Amino acid sequence: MKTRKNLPLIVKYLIVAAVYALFLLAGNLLIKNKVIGLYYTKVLMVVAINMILAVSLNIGTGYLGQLPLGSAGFMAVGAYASAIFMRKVPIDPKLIFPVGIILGGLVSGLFGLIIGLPALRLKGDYLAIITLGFAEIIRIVILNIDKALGITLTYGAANLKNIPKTTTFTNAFIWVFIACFLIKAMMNSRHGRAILSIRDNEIAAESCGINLTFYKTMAFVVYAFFTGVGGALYAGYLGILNPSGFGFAKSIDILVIVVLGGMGSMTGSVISSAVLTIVPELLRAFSDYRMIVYSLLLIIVMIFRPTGLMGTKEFNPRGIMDFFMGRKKRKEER
Amino acid sequence: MSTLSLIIKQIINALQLGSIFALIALGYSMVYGIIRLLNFAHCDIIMVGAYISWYFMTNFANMPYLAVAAAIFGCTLLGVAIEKVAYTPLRGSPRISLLITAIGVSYLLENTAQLWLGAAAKSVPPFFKVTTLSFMGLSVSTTSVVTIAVVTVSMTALTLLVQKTKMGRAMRAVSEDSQTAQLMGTNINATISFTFAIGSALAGIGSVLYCCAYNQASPTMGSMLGLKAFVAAVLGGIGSIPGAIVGGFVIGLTEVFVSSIGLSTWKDAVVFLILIIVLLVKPTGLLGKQVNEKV
Amino acid sequence: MKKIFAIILSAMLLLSMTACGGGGEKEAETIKVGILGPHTGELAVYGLAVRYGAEMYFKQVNDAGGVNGKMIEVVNYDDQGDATMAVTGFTSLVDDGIVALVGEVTTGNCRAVVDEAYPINMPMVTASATATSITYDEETKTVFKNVFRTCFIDAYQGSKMADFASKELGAKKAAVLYLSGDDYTQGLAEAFEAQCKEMGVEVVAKEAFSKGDKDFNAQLTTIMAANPDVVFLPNYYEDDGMIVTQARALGIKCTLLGGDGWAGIEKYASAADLAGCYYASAYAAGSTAELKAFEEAFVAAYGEDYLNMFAATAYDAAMVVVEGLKAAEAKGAKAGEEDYKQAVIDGIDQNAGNVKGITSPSGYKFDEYNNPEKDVVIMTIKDVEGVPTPTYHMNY
Amino acid sequence: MDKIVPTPSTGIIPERDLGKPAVLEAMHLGIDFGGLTAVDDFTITVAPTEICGLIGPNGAGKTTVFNLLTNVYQPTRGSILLQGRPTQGKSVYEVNKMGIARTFQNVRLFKDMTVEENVLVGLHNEMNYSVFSAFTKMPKYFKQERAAHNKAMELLSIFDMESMASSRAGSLPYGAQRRLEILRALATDPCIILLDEPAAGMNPNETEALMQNIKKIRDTFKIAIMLIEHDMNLVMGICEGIAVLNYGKIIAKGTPAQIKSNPQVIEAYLGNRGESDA
Repeated sequence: MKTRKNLPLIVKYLIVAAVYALFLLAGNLLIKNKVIGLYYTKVLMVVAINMILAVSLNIGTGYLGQLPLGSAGFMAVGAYASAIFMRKVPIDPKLIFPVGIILGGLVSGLFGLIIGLPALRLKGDYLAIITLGFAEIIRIVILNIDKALGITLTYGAANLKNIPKTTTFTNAFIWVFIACFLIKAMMNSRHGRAILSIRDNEIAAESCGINLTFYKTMAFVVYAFFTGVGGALYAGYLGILNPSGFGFAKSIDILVIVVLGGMGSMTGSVISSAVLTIVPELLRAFSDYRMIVYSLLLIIVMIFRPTGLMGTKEFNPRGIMDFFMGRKKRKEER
Repeated sequence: MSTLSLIIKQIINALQLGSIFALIALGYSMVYGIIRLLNFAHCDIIMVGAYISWYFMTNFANMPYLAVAAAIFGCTLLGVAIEKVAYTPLRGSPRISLLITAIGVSYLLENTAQLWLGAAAKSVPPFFKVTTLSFMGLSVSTTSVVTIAVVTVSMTALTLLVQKTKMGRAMRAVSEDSQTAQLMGTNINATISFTFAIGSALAGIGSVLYCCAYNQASPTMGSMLGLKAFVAAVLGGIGSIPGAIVGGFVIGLTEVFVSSIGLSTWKDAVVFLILIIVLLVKPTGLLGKQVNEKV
Repeated sequence: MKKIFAIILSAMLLLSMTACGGGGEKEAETIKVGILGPHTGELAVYGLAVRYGAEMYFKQVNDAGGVNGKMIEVVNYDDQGDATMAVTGFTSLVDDGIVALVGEVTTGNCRAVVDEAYPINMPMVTASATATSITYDEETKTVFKNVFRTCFIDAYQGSKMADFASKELGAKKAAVLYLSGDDYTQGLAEAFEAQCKEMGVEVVAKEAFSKGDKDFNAQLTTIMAANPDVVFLPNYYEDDGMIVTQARALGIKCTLLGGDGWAGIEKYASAADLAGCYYASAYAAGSTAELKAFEEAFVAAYGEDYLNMFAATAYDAAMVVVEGLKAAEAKGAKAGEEDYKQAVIDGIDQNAGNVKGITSPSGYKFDEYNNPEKDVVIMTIKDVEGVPTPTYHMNY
Repeated sequence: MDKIVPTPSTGIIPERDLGKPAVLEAMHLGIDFGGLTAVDDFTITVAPTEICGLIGPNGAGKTTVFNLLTNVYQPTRGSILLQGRPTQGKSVYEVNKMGIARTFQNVRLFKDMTVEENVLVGLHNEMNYSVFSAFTKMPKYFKQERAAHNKAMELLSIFDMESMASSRAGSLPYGAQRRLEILRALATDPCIILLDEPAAGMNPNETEALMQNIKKIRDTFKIAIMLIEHDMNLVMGICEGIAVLNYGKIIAKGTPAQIKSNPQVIEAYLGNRGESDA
C-alpha cells in the first residue's frame, strides 16, 4: 500500500471525482452545442460500453490469467435481463435505468456463478472452451426459449424491440467510472492480490492459504457482473436485441481489445477500447481490412510483446510528471 | 419406411457425421497432446482444403485425384507453416499467449479467404457420381459409404503409425514428457512439425470428405465444424486417438438423435451441455488419462 | 484512477477536433442519399448487391441530368452487419446531411435503424428487410410512415407458396425444413404452415436447423419417413442448395419448393436435383427488356457475383426514393429542413404508382402498412442440357 | 487435544520439546502413481520446535513426501495429524490454514508481483476484511492493510530485504528468491514449515548465512522446520534429527552422527551414485 503522504485520501477522491465530473460536464456541453455531433456522441457511447466490457474481461484474462471466451454470453444475459425489465416496468425509463443496469449485472453475475463454479475447476484451455460453449448455449436458449415455454420473453429471432433508449453519454461514462473504481479497489486489496497470485502460480497460491475456487469464482463473477452491465448499456443504446448479435465474434472483438491493451493493465484496456473503436470509424475506407489487421495484430503482439502494448503497467500521473521533469525512472524489465 | 429401417438410416447418418467429426477431432487431439495447444486454426485449415478442392475441381474437373492430392498436400504445408511461423516462436510462453495466437491465425485465415474469394459459398463439383445404393430395403448414398470407409482406413493407418513406427514413438514420448524426450535424444522440433503435418493431412482428407458430403466451401465453414470437432476431442479425452474417435461418434449420434426427435434447434446446446457434464464428472474426458502436475 | 480520465479527456479532445474538421459546408447543388448495409463481412453478398443496385440507378439519374437539375450524391456506410454500427452509421449519415436512405439490409439491423429514423422522420426504403415489424410495430400499434420497402413481406410469399402447392400442385401432405433463429426463414415457414392448415394441407413434418449446419440428413430422414407430397425450403440459396443435394442423395423424390431466397440456387445444386422445383420470386430474371438491360449493365459495372434479387429490388428502391425526391424538389422544399423529408415521404406515398420498377412493372402500390402490393412470380427450374435454368412459370 | 509425547522421528527429542504434543505426525503414508508405488509406509513425528532433515538420493520420493504432507497429492494410504488434527480430505489451502507452510524445489514465487506483495499474499488470512470493505474503502481496510504492511516489512527484515520491497519478485537474484519464498511461507503463520532444498544454487557463504537464519527463524517463531537438502554440511550442521529415504521408503532415522555411520545409508548413496545422483 503506497499512499501519497501529501494529500489526505478524501481530498484525493474529491479531486478525482471533480476532474471526472468536469470531464462529463465538458462532454455534455460539447454535445449540446453540437461541437461533437450526434454521430460522434454515439461513437463515444460505444467506446464507453467497450471500455466496460474490456476492463471486465481484463479481470478474467489479465488478473486471473484464464481465458474466458464467453463475454458475448454474459453480455447477452445482461442485455436481455435489463431490456425485459425496462420494457415491463411502467416507470419513467430514465429514472429506473440504473436499476435495470444493476439488474442486468446481477443476473449476469448469477450466471457467472452458475457456470464459474464448475468450469473453474478446469484449467486454461478447457475453461476457454467451456465458456465458449456456455455463450453458445445462452444464445440458443434466448433464441428458443419463447417457443419452448410458450411465453413471450425474448422474442427469439424476431428481435426484442421497443427497449427504452436510455443510454446516454453521461450514464455510460459514469458506469465506466464505477467499473474502473470498483475493480481497482478490489485489485488493491487482499482479494485482488489473491487473484493475482493465482495467475502467477496456482500451486504456490494455494500453499499460501488462498482458496482457489473461491477467488477464481469471485473474479469470474465480477467479470460476469460488469460484462452484464456493459450488456445492459448496450441494450439501452440499441433499443433492439437479437441473439445473433451475441456470437463468438463479439467475444473475440473484446478479447482483441484486452490483448492489445495489455493483459493485466486496466489503463491498457481503456485506451485500447477507445483506439480500437474510434480508429476504424476514422479509417472507414479500409474497413475491408479491419479484421485482417486485427488478427495480424493479435499474432504479432503475442510473438513480440506477449504482455500487450501496456503490459501489466498502469498509467500513473506521477510517471508522466517524472517523464516531463526529466527525472530518471528505474526500469524493471523482464 | 418402417420404424426399424428409419432407425438404421439415422444410425448411418450419425456414422457419416460422426466419422467426419472424428477425423477432424484427431487433428486437434494430436496437436493438443504434443504441445498442449488448442489449435483454433485447425478448422480453418479444413476451410483452405475445401477451397483448394473447389479450385482444382472447377478447373480440372476430370481429375478428381489431383484435387484430392492437392488438398491434402496444401493442408499439410499450411499446417506446418503455421506451426513454424506462429507457434514455434511462442514455445515456452504462457499457454494463454499461444491460445490467443491460435485464435489470431484462425481469424486471419477466415478473413483473408473472405476478402480474397468473397463471402459467398463456392460450390464444389462432385468428386464422383453420387448414387443411392439399395440394400435390403435400405437406401444408402455412396457418399456415406465412401466417408465411413475413408475415415476407417485413415484411423487404422494413424493408429499403426503411432504404435509401430519410430516417429510414432517419438510423438508419444514428446506428448508424455517433452523434456525427458529431448534428453533421450528425440528431436522435438521435428516431432512437433511431423505431428502438425499429420494432423493437417487428416484435415486435408477431412476437407475432401466434407466437400463430397456438403459440396460447398465458404470462409466460415470451419468455425462451427471445428468447434464441434474440438468438443469431440475433449469429450473423448484429448490426446487419445481412440478418444477422438469415440468423441466424434458420440457427437454425431447426439446431433442426429436430437435432430430426429424434432429438437434440432437445441442440438448445439445439447452438445455443449454433454461436454460440460462430462468434463465435470471426468475432467480428462471419456478415455483420457489422468496426468499429475509436477510440483 | 485519474489516469483513466486523463486519457478519456485527451481522446475526447482528439475526437472533437476530428468532428470539427469533418463538418464542412454543405454543397447546395447536390441531394445526399445514404446507403447503409453490410459491405464487408459475411453478409456482404446481400449488402453489396443492394449498394450496387441502388448506386446504379442513382448514377443513371445523374447521367440523365439529375433531379431538378441537382445531382444525387450517394453517401455509403458499411456497418459490417453489426447492429451497433448500423445505428452509429445511420447517425453518421444523418450528420452528413442525407435526405433519404436506401437500407438497411437485414431485418434486425433495419429495425434498429427504423427506431432511429422514425423519430426524425427520415424517409427510408429497404430493398431486402422482409419482416412485418419493419414498417409496423405490433406492440405499440405504430405504422412507421417514413419506411417503405420494395421486397415482399415474409408472410405474403409464405402463404402464396402454400396456395400454390395446394391449388396448382394438388399437394395433400407438406413438409417444411427451415433455418431457425432467422426471422426471414422462420416467418416464411410459419406463414406457409398457417396457410396449409387453411387450405386443408396436412403439414406432416416441420423440421428446423441452425445457422452453420451443413448436415441435414437427420432432418431429411424424418421428412422422408413422413412421405410428403411437397417439401418447402424457405431458406437462403446456399443452404437450400445443400439441402436439395442431400435430399436427393437420400432418396427424397417429391417436389421441392422455395421462397425468394432461392434466387441463385442454380449455382449450388445440380440440374438433375433441381429439375421440377418451384420457388417464389419478386421477378423473373431476364423476362423483360428492362430486366435484361439492368442485368447486362449490372454485370458490366460490378460483375456477376452480386447480381441477385436484392440488386434488382435495390434498383427499384432507388427508383422509389428518386420519385420522392422529385416530389420534394417540385414542392420547392429545402434540403435539411423538416418539410423536405415529409415531402419525400408524401411523394412516395402518392406517386409510387408511377414507378415502373423492374421487379414491379405495373408500378408500386403501398398498402396501409407501407408494404408493396405486387404479384409473386413463380419460377421453376429446368434441366437444360445439364445446366439448371430458372424459368418463368407463372404470376401468382 | 490429548498430550502426545512424540515418538521421535529421529531418535531424539530436543530437550525443550519433551512432554509437548507433536506438531506433525505422519503414519504409514503411501501413494501409488498408476500402479507404481512412489512412497510407502512413511512414518514420522516432528516435535514442536525441531529442525529435521529428509535426505536421500534423487528420485527417492522426498518432494513427493512434501506434496503428501501438504495435501497437494492425496495419499493412497496412511494418515497425517497436524497439531493432532487429521488433514485427510482437506484441500491444500485448508491444510495451510491448519499450520503447514512450504517452499518449492523450483522456486514458485509470484513473479509479476512485488516482493512486498508476495509476502502480503502470505498474510492473506491474517486479514479478514470483506470484498465490500475493499470496494467501499472502509476504515477496517486501511487498518488491516497498514498492519499487514508493517508485518511484511518486519518479516523482510529477517533477511535484510526491506530495500527490495517494491522490486518485482521475478527480477531478484536466485538466492534472494529462495529467501523470499521462505518469508512468504513464514507469513502464513505456520507451526511447521517445509523447506525443499533451501540452499540450492547458493555459495558456501550464503549457505552458512542461511543456516544461521533457519535457526533464528525457529527460535523467533518457535516453529518446527523440516527440510530436504543435498548439502550435507547444512543438513548435518543444523538438523537435530534426520530421516533417510530411498525408493520411497525410510531406511534410517536418527541423529546426524547416527546417520553418518549407518551402513544402509552409505550404501544407498554410494551404491546409486553412478546412475541417479547425476
